[in-house]
Amino acid sequence: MQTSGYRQAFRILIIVMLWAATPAGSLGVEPEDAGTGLPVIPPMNLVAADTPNDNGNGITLRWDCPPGDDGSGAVISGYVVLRSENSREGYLETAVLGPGTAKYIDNGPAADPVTGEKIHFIRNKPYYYRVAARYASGYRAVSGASGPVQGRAQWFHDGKIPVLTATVLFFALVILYIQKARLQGSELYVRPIAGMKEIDNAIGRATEMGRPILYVLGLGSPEDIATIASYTILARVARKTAEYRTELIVPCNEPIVMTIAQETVRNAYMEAGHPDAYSDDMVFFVTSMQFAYVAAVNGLMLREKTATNCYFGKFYAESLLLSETGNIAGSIQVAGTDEVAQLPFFVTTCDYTLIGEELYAASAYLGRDPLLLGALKAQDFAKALVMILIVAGAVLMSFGIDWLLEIITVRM
Amino acid sequence: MTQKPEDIKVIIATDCGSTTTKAILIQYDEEKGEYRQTYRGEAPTTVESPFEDVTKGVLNSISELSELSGRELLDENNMILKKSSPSEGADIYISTSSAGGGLQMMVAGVVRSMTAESAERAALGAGAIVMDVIASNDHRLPHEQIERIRQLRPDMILLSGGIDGGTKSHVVDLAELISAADPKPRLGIGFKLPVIYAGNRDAREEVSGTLEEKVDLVIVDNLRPVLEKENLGPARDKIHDMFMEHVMQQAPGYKKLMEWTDSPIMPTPGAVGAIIERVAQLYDLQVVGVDIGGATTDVFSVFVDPEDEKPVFNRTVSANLGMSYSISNILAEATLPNISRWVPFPIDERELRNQIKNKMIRPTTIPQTLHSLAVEQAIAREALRLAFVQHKSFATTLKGVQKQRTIADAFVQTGTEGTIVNMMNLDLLVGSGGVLSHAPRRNQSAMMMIDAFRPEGITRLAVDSIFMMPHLGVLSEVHPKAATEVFLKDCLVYIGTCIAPVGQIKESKDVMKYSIDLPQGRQEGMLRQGEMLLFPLGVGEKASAVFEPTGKADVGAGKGTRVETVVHGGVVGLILDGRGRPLMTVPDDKDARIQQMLSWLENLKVYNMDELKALGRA
Amino acid sequence: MKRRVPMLIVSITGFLLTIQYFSPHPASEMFYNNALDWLVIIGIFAMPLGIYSMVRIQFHKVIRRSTGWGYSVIALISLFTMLGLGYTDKCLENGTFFMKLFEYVYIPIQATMFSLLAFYIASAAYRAFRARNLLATIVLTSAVIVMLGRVPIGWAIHPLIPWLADWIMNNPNMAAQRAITIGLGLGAASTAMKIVLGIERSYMGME
Amino acid sequence: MSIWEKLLQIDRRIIYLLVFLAAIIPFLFPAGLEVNTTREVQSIYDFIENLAPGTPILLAADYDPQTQAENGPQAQAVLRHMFKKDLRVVIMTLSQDGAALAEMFSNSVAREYQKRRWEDYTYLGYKPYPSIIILSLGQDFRISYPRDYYNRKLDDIPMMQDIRNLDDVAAVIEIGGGNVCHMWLTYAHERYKVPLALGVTAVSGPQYYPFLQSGQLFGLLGGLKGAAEYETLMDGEYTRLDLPRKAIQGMNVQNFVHVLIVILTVVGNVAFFAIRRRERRAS
Repeated sequence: MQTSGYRQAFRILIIVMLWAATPAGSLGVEPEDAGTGLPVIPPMNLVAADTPNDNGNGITLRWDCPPGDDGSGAVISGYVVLRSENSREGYLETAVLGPGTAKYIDNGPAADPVTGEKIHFIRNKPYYYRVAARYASGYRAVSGASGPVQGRAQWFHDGKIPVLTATVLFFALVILYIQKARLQGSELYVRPIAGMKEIDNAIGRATEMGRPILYVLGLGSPEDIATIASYTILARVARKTAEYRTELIVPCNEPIVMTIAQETVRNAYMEAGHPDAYSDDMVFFVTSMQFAYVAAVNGLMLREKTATNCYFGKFYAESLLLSETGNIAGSIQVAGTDEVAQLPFFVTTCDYTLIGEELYAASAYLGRDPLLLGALKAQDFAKALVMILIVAGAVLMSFGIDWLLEIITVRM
Repeated sequence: MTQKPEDIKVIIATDCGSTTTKAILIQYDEEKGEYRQTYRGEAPTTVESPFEDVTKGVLNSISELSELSGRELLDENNMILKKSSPSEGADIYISTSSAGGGLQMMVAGVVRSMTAESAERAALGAGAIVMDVIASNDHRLPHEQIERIRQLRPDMILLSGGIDGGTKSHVVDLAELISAADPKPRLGIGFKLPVIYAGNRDAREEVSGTLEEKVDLVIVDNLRPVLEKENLGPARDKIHDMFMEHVMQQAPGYKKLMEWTDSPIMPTPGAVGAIIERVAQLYDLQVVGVDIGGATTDVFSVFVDPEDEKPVFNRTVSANLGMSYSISNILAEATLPNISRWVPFPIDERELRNQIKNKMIRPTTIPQTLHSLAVEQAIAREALRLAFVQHKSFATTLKGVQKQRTIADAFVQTGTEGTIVNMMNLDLLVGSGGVLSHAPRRNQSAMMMIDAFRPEGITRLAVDSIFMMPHLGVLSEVHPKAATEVFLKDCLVYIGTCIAPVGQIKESKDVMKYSIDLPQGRQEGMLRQGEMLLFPLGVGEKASAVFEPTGKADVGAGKGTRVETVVHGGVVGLILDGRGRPLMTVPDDKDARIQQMLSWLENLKVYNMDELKALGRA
Repeated sequence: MKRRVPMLIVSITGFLLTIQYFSPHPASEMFYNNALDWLVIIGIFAMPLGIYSMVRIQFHKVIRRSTGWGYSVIALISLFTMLGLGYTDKCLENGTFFMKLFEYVYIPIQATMFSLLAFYIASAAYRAFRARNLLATIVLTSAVIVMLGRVPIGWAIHPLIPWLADWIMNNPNMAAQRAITIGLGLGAASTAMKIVLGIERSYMGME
Repeated sequence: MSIWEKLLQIDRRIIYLLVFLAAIIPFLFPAGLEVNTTREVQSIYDFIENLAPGTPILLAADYDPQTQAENGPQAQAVLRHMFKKDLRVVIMTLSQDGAALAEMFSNSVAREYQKRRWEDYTYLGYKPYPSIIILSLGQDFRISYPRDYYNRKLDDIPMMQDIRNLDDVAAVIEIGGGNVCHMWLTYAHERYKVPLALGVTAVSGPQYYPFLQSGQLFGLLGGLKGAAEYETLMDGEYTRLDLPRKAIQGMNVQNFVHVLIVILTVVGNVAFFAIRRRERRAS
């Protein structure tokens, strides 16, 4: 914000100098403003150009404010943007702007002064522009025309090059590490996650106790990464409950999540060789209301006396309400979420908690599939890169060198 | 038992092993007011043909005792003279047995890592060999499990599963499996197989309904009443009873032997476990005992469970780690480089293989040359190490236990998989079995035990001199005082104390400053990484010592924390092991390795160094 | 085949949507808007599925008289009452029975459930806030400072407390949050990539 | 069992009772402590304070009944400030259950200031699928909201004439919690560069500090404290209108409960260390 203020001031200074250096009369006859005694000057150096990186619905106008414009509206009360399909005539107002404005992106309708009809901006149509400065004294000074210029759509947004670079780089990393993992087999080291290991024991516990297992997929929508990770863990849990012949209860908060969870559990029971043990009653929809859901699940816990509760996915305020109830009921609880704010609650009430990314890593951890392990390694490598960038950026910026920032800044 | 413990003055105990029957005599020393083991006799076991009567061997061994002690122990009918007088007879006679392959069991539980594992622990603790563990989740189909039960023909089955009030269906399913298999005992055709049910109380009715007809079902308290607690005692006792009633009844001569004994006959490993557990309990020690045999290696331990801070006894049998019948398997499991790292001279693979095969073909041979002794002891180190690794993975905290978390756990969360074996807490390490008990020098036993078990901090080392732990185990059931006194005074030969700082320190950097007040004067100095030192301190002698580990090292009080203590001597003395824990890696280069090995062996006076160096040059 | 086709659809859509992000062109915009429309439509179609599942489960419970079947009856009655009332045209206007139920039943129940948190937090804090080790002590101390700093009493005790609380929120907390966010972002990107590449298939109920 | 052990194994219901008392007592004896203001709240206040009369601004009241206790006072305080400054306020919600709440509070605050619907403020109502709605707002309000909550066409609403999309509002003040805050950040602020400030629950507050520091948010109201700070800043206004300062009253309750939790924590730790010390001495 500040820099643009300086820039503005600087620009005005230059204009004032230019104006002062210009021999009188060379700009033609200008009426003098009665109030200030300054000449009434129109906006200068109007340039109309296609707005870059847009869908073609926009033309960017830039001009230099006349020297009288100090942004307060005392001398110049504002500007009017005029658009026409013809360089000489038919200019219609498309925008009224406040004082101190030197840039406008035109994509709106212009009002026909006669009919009042709105004439919309049309992509790829050549337009001419003029900008009029409105003086407080009532004078209106119109700039010269700029154009013709067309609003064109771009196929590629060049401000997003850093994002593209990062994406391609990350993609390459993933592919590279997957290849590497394929060669090494599943020997890649993954830090053991106690919570993941303990899921089997928790299921065993439920089996020995002859009580059901509760699996909560959280409040996330089906496309949340946490929910996706949760499906993987659910598959594993379901396979084990099929194997151990233990009851599994999966109350859902979202209909689509429920459908996917049903499919997951059904497949898991099939893979475990007990398709007969699966029923649609295991995975069911409760409600999408947060606290009504809590009430229902807490009721389940207390009535069915679940021995083991698993919470994996997105959780909000309900995390503690669920896990504390489970804690009171004496169940073993394993949780994992990427909602950082809920982690303290889970840590203190659950036996095991997967923290943030650990949840995402769960599928790689459980499957030990080289493909998934490779992706995990790529992620670690990318994280190292980010760390290097952060340190480098901090050092460079401390010395006032900002090219790194320039390179990685995304201009929307 | 009708006798009061204080009336017992003379005790005869025998252990009927598969090859020899060993008898010992324990007498009360009125002057010193303590029990001591006095004489020992040995005779071949006579279970198999031509004798087919175990009592013959027992009597032979006792008559040897009689001859040695000059005390009349047998009457004219060759019966043990009960009721002692100052010159003849004994007050009680007790025995253990491992003849006829010991007690072979099969156990079953619901979840492999929970009730099935507890059942396994109970059976092993009772001294059984566990042939197989059946669990609801062992990835076998029912018909495979049934087939397995039929095929193995165990002496006994221990069925558990479900906590009290827990699952019934799984347990009943297991009972049905056993029922469907309709197993017959290994010995004694026509008898019903004993099955002990130690599972969910609520499922008793269903289980007996399913099994009563086909097997001899006995019901005891649940061995896992809640997941947080194991209650192995009742099941273990019942296994001993059933061992007596069923298995022993069938073996030749045992009926007679059982009439003689004043206390139930115990399976040998069960008895060893009993004495170790008793001693640990009585003296508040954490103990590891190992018995390395020809075919198997048994490891016993008592460690405090970090979860509930109670001592827990564990026994494992490594069925394929033995110094004769299964010596080839040691090579296979340990791999050649791991064995050869302990050999202090160059040896090629063929030579090593030949020696191993020879030992397998002629199991009773004893090394005749220093060369073969060193090789055998290298193999023993690996056998012991592997057995201990297995033991550690079995001796774990209970699984499936609810944890109470605090914010401190946000940073580290440990699973319940953890072993309870914490070497830093170990007080006493006891070795037994030929290769350890009968090593030409005790220094060799010490070195083997340190290399294999890697004790941490301050640990006393001992060996069982004449293998009387089984006898004392049975005795401990009758007369705990006598048993523990004899155990500490006569059974154990103290080798000394090992002081090993934990930590990884760079080569030849300072590890620990020591100052030991030996009877012959104070010894002070600095232990360096990779160095082993020996200070003589005799049996029964004590020395006060101060150990000051450097920043990264720990001798039990924490990193860099000074320890002031009293150390006990032994036939070897005090051993300062500066090789770090985990044990420093052995150089890849052969010469460097041998050089390093030689320096340790020389300092610890393990072998005759001139002879050994000659071997290296040859 | 049954699995190939959906996976192919996912891969292609995912890939196209990635490209779409980099293109401001109207064609790309149209594609994006279409995709969004699909999302809405699918979401709406899933709702009856959910309601069907819920009604079926509750209905079964009532029929089988399983534990707490009375609650199921109440759940079903509530569902159909609100559904019926909601069907009337003016349901959203103030003063209608629907709005009264919303205002005087639904809102208080929801607010009550949320306020249970205070009770649970207190008991969890009492049980779990233990200064067992250095890190836990740091956490504990910061928690106490922030708790006091966020209420007027902290200011009353000493102005330094709210200042410290703010400092904790703005510095250590912020740094940690940012680190986790970066990790989560990469995790999300890699999961998305795995989905597009067809490595991650759990969302289809497969492993 | 020693007194410390008993203390540690106290029935949770006793703790619940203590919390209950701590919540009730302040109502009987209001303490009236001063509320200090923080930078992140002050900046929202300053932003609104410096807007010219008639400037359009968007208030997204995306909260549910359950968080009304925290978010409600925030939304009310901010809306009062907006009305006081005679801004043109567009109100909307992306929370299903929040639709009725938003309507109730906007109308009641408008009455305090004698503001007229459709001229001084417009309530757009609820639409599902927040990310899609936010994206469409960047293009044109009329895509998602052709009509307002009262079914009036946006084109016919006087104050909406020159408010086309997010470019035309001075800022978005989002009051809510959870995911939707992130959506406003990603889609509204990042994509359309509209200045954004949040009012969130105390629990989720810490998550948004990074965005504050990076300048992606120009202000943040955290929980009831945030609302109380705002009420403090607006103090004259509440006195003038003779309105209860609900958040500040609530802070009193929070005062007691926070202190109770601190005491509980301290007691728990003292007991824990007392037991540990005794055990160490015993062993």
